[in-house]
Order: sequence, then C-alpha cells, then structure tokens
Amino acid sequence: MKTETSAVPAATAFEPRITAFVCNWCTYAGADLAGTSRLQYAPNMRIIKLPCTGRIDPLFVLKAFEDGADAVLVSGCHPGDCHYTSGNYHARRRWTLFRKLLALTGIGDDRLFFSWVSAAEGQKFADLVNDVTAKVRQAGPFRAANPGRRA
Amino acid sequence: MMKALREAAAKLLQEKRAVLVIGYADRKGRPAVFVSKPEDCGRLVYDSSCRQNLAAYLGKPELRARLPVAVVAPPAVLRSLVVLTAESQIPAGQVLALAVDHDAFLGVFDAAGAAELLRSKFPDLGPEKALLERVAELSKKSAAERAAFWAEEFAKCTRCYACRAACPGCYCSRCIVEKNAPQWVSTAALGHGNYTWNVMRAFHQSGRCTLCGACEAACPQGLPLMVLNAVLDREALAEFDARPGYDPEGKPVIGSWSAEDDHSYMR
Amino acid sequence: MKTIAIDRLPDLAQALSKAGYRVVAPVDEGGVVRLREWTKGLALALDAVPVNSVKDVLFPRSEVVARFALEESGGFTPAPLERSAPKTVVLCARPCDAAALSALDAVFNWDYRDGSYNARRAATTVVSLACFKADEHCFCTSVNGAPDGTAGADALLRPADGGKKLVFEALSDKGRQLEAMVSDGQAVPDAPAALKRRFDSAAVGRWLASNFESPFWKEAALACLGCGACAYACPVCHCFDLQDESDKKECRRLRNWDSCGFGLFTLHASGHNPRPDQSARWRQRVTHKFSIYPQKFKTFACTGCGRCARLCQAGMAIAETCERIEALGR
Amino acid sequence: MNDDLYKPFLMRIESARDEAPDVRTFRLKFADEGARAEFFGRYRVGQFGLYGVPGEGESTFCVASPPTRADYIECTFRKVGRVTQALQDLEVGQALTFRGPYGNHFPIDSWKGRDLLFIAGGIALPPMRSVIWNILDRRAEFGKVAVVYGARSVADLVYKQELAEWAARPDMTLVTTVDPGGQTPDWKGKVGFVPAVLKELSPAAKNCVAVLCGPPIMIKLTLPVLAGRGFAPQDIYTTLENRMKCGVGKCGRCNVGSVYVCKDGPVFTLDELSRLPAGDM
Repeated sequence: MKTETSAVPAATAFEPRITAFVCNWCTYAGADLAGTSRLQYAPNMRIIKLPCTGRIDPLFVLKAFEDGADAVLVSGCHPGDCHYTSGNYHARRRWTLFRKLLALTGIGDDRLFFSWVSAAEGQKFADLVNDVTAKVRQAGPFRAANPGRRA
Repeated sequence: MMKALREAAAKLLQEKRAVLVIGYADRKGRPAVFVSKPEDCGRLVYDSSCRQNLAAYLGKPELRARLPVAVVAPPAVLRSLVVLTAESQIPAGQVLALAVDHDAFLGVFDAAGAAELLRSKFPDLGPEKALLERVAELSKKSAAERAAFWAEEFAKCTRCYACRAACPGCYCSRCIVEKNAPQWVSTAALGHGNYTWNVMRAFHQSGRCTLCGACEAACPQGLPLMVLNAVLDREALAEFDARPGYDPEGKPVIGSWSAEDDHSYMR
Repeated sequence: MKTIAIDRLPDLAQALSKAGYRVVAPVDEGGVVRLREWTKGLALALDAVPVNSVKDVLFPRSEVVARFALEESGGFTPAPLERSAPKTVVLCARPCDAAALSALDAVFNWDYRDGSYNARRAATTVVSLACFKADEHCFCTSVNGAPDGTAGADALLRPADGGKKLVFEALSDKGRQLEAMVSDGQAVPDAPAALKRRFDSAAVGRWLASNFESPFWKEAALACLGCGACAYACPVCHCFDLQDESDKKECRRLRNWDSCGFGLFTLHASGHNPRPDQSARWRQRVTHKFSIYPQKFKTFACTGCGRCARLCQAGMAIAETCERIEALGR
Repeated sequence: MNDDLYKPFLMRIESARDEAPDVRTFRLKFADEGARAEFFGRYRVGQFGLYGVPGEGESTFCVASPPTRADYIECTFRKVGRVTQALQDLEVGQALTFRGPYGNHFPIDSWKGRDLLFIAGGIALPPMRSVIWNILDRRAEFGKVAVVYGARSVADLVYKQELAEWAARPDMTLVTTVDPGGQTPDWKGKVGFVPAVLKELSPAAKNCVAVLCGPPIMIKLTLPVLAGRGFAPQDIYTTLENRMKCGVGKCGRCNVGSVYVCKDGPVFTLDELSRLPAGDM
C-alpha cells in the first residue's frame, strides 16, 4: 500500500481504521497509480488485495468489523472490465443483497462502501479514500455501535 | 381433505412410487412421521399447526438412502422442493410432493408439476403481512437502535443450530461454521460469533429462502430470524426479480448475474 | 415458618441483590421464559419451565479457560486467568434443575476436579420453586424426582394458600443464610403437581445395556435433524468443545457447549466416524443418560424436566423413547 | 491437585525430525523444572497428552518417549488438520503448550519375566515406541522381545534410525514389512501385509504378551492370527485413538459405551474391548 505519511491530518481524538478489500487488477493498480503519482490521501485505509471482487466473501467484511474496523470498503473493476470476465458482476449481486442485510442490523452506508476504481483512476482512488475517511470520521468509532462486537 | 391425502399416500406406497412418505403426525405439535406401509397412512395429517419444513429431511443421509420418497408439502415446502431440484439436490424423479394447503389436498406432483401448481395457484407467495409489519417497525428505528436490537437478540443465541437443521436450504455437508482452517465464524456463543453466524446463515439463503418459517419456529430462544429472511426476500425480488421455488430449472440469484443489475450504490 | 407472598418475590430478589448476591431468575423475554440476571423492575415468570436451566450459571455456554499473550515474533506467553464466580442466588429454579446438580457435580469432579465449575458451584445458592402444575412433557417422577423434590436445592419455595403465598424451607447452610430475608408467617402448603410415573427408568437402563445393536435405533431416530437444541436445554448435558480464538495480541482458549447430536462431534482426523449417523447419535444420547451415567456415576443424566421435548422442532421426546424401550424390554 | 484443568505446561522444541511424508517428531523440553518433575512423577508408558499452539488449538497424541528418559518428551504426529499443521509449522526453539499425562498406561510391571510381541502399523508405532524403549531400558526384567512393524511403503516407516538400531540389537528381534508395491530396490525387509507376515512368523503364545497398534483394518485381520496362535484376550493389548478435547473425562466425546477412553483408556486388553459395543468404535 502506498500512502503519503505527510497527509496525516492534524491530531484528533479519533483516527478511523478502514479495511479495504480490493481486486488485484483494477483498484489495487489504481491505488498503486495514486501512490506513484504522489497523490496525497488519508492514511486510514488498510488495503487487502484479492484476485477479484468475486473472491471477496461477505464473511471477510464481517471479520473486518469483528476485528475492529470502523468501516469497510470493497472495490474492484468497472462493469465490463473484470479480468475474469464476470467476477465483479457476481460480486455486485452479492453486495446488493448483503448491504441491505447489514443495514437492517445497523451497519449502514456510513460504514460499508463500494466502488469501481480502474487501474487508470489514481485520482479517483485518492478522492475516494479521502471522502470515505471523512465520512467515517464523522460517523465516529464503530465499536460501541457494532451489533457483532466482541464481548 | 385428510382422507384424500392419506389415500394418495397409500397409493404411492402401494405402487412403489415411494418407499417412504414423510408427513406430519396426527399428534400434538404435528411432528414429522415416516410412513412406509400403506395401512399406516392414517397417521398422516395436515393443518395450520404444522410448522416443520419436511423438505429438510431430504438432506439427511439416512433418508436419502431410502428414495424414492413422497413429502407432504404445503406451498412453502413445495417451493423448497423446487429450489432443491433447481440446485440439483434431489435426484430426478426420486421425490414426489403430496401437495396440501389449508384444508385442501391438491394432488401428487413432481418438481416440475409442483412449480406449475405454484405458478398457477400461488403465484405471489411472499412474507406474510405480520412479518412485513415486523420488518417495517424495525426499519423505522435508527441504525444505532437496530444495532442494539440485534445485539440483544443475538446475545440469546446458544448456537444449537436448530435453525440450520430446520432449513432445507442448509444442506452443506460441512457448514461454513464448521470450517476451521481458518475459523471464519467463531463457534463461541458470544456476541461476535453469534452475529456473524446468524447474518451469514441468512445471507446464504438469500434468493433461495422460501419463507417457510421453520428456522424461527425451531429457534429455542425465539430469535426473530424471519425478519432477516423477509428483508432479503423483498430485496432479491425488487432487484433481481427473484422468485425462488417457482422454476425447477431456475438459476440461483447469487451465482448468476445480469449486466443490467443496479449499482447506483457503487461509487 | 418462613413465608412470602408470591407477589412479593421481586422484593426478595431486591433484598438479595442488596445483600450482594447476583440474582438469576426466570424472566419472560418476549414470550420466551429464560433464567437470566434479574434487575430491578423485572417481573418473575413462574408459569413456564424456562428454556435454559441452572446449568447455564455453573457451566456457561462459552467460557475462557486459558489465555495467552501473543508476541509479534510468533511466540506466546501464558497469561493469568481470572476465574469468574460471583456470589449468586438462583431464585425460582425448578426442582428438576436442582436435581441435575448431583449429576453435574459427579462428572466435573470424578478424579480431575474442575476448578471453575466448583468455584461457581460453591458461590451459587439454588432456591427451587416447587411445581404446582406439570405439562405433558414433564416426567420427573419417572427419574426419581418429584414436583416438590429437594435434591440439589439449598432452599425450596413451596406454593401455599392456593398459590398466594410461598413457604420458604431452607435445606442447607447456604439456604439458611437466606432465611433472615424471609419473614415469619403462617400458610397452608398447596399440594404439588400430580405427575404420574411414565416409565421405569431402571428397566430402561437394563434394556439399554444389552441392546446396543437393536434395529429400534434406526427407526427411533428418523425424525432427529441433528441440532443441539435438546443438549443445550438439558440441565445435565455437559459435553463441550475447546476452541482457540485469537486476535493479534491475545489467544483465548474457550470452552463452548457441544452436543453428541452433531455429526462432527466424534469425527476422527482420519475421516472415520464412530457414530456415522443420527441413529448412533440418538442412541448415544439416550444410552448415556439412562445406562452409561448410572453405571459410571450412580445417577441418571436426566431429571425429567422435559425441556428437550418441549423445544424439539421434530417432536423427539426422550420420555416417549423410554416408554417404548420399557415396552420392548417386557 | 491443580484444579485449573486447562492450564498447560510450556514446552520448548529442542529438536525436530522428519520421519515420513507429513510425519514429524519433536523432542520437547519443559520450560520449567517443577513442571518436568511433576510430569515425570506421574508419567507411565501408554499415556497421552494434548499438544497445543495458542490461536490454533490442541491436538491429542501419545507421548512417544519412555519415562526412563526423564529429561524430555517426544511426540510423533502426522499433519492432518489445523492444529497439526500449525505444530509442524513451528521451528526448533519455539514453544508449544502441553497438557498431560492423561489416561491409563500399559501395565508393564505385570509383564516382568514374560515374552513380548509388539505389532504396529504405519503411524501407530509411536504409542508403542515408548513401551519398547521402556522395556529395552529395563531389558533384563523381561523375556524375549519381538517387534513386527509394517507400513504402506518404505517412505512411510517412521523412526528409521531406531529401526536400524533395533535390528542390530542381539537382545531383540525386529521384522519390518511394507505393503506389496511399497518396497524400494534396496529394501531388505519383508514385503506383505502385517497379518500375513505375522502368520509366517507363527509367534508362540506361551508366556507371551502381544501389544497391537495400527489402523482398524490391520487390527481386525491380525487378531484372528493371534487367536489362532493361542493368545488369550487378556494377553493382547491395544490402544483406542478416539477424538478428544479435554483429556480429563469431562467433554464427553471419547465415550465408547460406558468407557471414557481418555480416563479408562487409551490402553485396553482385547478382553476389555470385547465387552464394549463394537458399533461405537
């Protein structure tokens, strides 16, 4: 993961911890481009790279929340761009249903984010990270509100 | 009605079209009964107090070893039989449905016939009004209130897996919670594992659940599991026109896709 | 005579609470009566047998039994374990719950002594409420129990004056320590629930000991779907699993309830399973309760509370199985 | 006695040796001298322990070294699941947890003066190895000692070094065999299944104790050979290897009939086993 440490915002009480599950071919390459382009963005995101969004089991998201993430981002190739043809289409269906289920249990769209970021969209990635981080910062720490927090 | 059901069951056994009839027993609580002799078909009964989804037995190896079978099936169970057929869990021609509804015996059907019956007589099965009201009531609450609600409910879960046992859709020989390398779902009956377990079990049924209610009825702790199922059912219908249990050749919602699927929530 | 008006039970709970006890009592939570920690304002639900039992207090469904601090290098160091055994009164347990304690004491103390169980056992006072009614699933009288049985209890509350009052009978030192919180009074005890004996448990045990391979089992277990509802509700069932859970900094070795009804319970690493089907598992459940346990620990592992049957989605009822076994043995 | 039942000893891996594909032996040292003394104050051959990796769990196998070597314990195990995988991932110098010794033991003191016949198959030599070394360390107290050991292939034979050592000893007999097709060009042992090799050897039952460990099919086919030679059921010993979690007679999963294998076993005579329900093993 490439981040610019100089982008650390002024000290605040709460630094969100955001887990990002991204695909190897598009979003990870986009993040890489953001880094090599020396774009500055918030350092709050921990990226976990997987071959394809189709490989991102909803369990991963729950595990991230269970282990203390304040928010989760899932990102992959734009529709039509999947390295494996249809992995992102499969993933999209899953997420459409899964996010509704999580919303019902109190994990809403200030905690769970989805995006398509291509290998060419370094700027989009940087903007996305900044935006997501700002939203989560506003939402505050998740632990106390997590319906599945560790006892 | 009972007479017609019993006669049809006896005939299936006589003609060896089934070696076993899985039905509801004429006893309090309407537990499952297994009839293999035509003369015992008088033990079969059906009424609105029948809560089990008998299609769940089709996942049990001991019963799979005794095919062909016939299953007493109200509409939700008929849908389960169709789903199981679509998911290749029922060997072709090995399971017949003794279709029932309220106070009517509707006949003997194979999966294709059951689907046809459902399409013609019960085309729009979905969550009952009372269930939708429960969903609506919960949906009105704030995210924090909903989180607190589920944290409190899931805290009661003892992880007895009665929900899984009750569900015909839960036929995996090794459930996700039993996979331990790595252990994705904590098996401890504590907040985090209980949340993950119940949410993932519901999610694994999305687009497949026939809203039979057996999981919630089976839960010793009274968890409102059907609220999860109802939300997923409505969403899958709205987004993907998912009607599980109406087409024995239908593709599962999760596992298929369309380029036109909505993704307005994606950034 | 010590008596208390039945509608003053919350006052007794409050007094116990004030005296430093954690009070566990049956509470109706949305139609499900559960033994849980009582807090001020909660009504006591006395009509139904709770879905859980005193077992939950002594042997919680998940408990940390060892801790390790994990090091970044991959190493670990054992971390101290705090034993949780708060001073507790279980108020309005059932006689069939209390009767389970000797069976639990036996297994947790034969040879190896389980310290965390014993610590909680020592810190817990069980006040039973005699049953003034029984339902179709109750069968305590078939397993040496009674609706007003005193076995295992530290005190018994006996309904009196037509259900308006309760007579408090201390049965042990722990029970006598509570006497001061109940006032003197007079009342005429009601007759306990009448419950006909359904089967001869000793005869059932004899049949079980010599009919392991009976074809009865295949047929008797057809309806069982293999969940753990019966075992978890049972006041005596105590099978468990040990599982490690860890985050980056700490590993917790947990003891979680388990059930002989699950297929994975006995599965060997080689793939061999000594109990390959549900009939073998149901046989184990029944045999363990009525034959193995009496041989090993001189007590049945069943108190006739009927929870298993009350909760079974498939209508499996161990009492009915026993009745059929008794008939087979004749 | 300590009532904190799940508190393990801390062990350090002193050395590790690969025995066969996926099979490894660890030599473990107690991190604490008091623990070592406590262990060896109780340990008898045939007992087992639970070996654990915090974060992954515990796994049950025998102690493969004898109490006559009270400086360390050894264990030999095959990688089959989460815990055994994690154990094999450990390196020399690293720590693991150990609980034990648990269960009953081989009554070797009652075997004094008698001939001893050990029959093992595959990965089942480890539970017997502790007995064999114990006997060899007290050699003068016993009669003739013979070991028949078979494996699927030459590669699957465990303790190859020790097998060579045993073969060279004048005070014992070692017969090794591999299944047909499992031999290598330079294999000097026998080729054939254990029951057939045993039949060929026609051991004398008089004043002899047989100890048998191996896969169920080997046990099943070997017992008639022993019976045919006149071995009495009370002179044939074996071990049951049931799934266990607690090791201390509580968790309930190792039951066979009325027996808790972890407490009443793992060592049984054939006579004792015959009184347990075969359908529960």
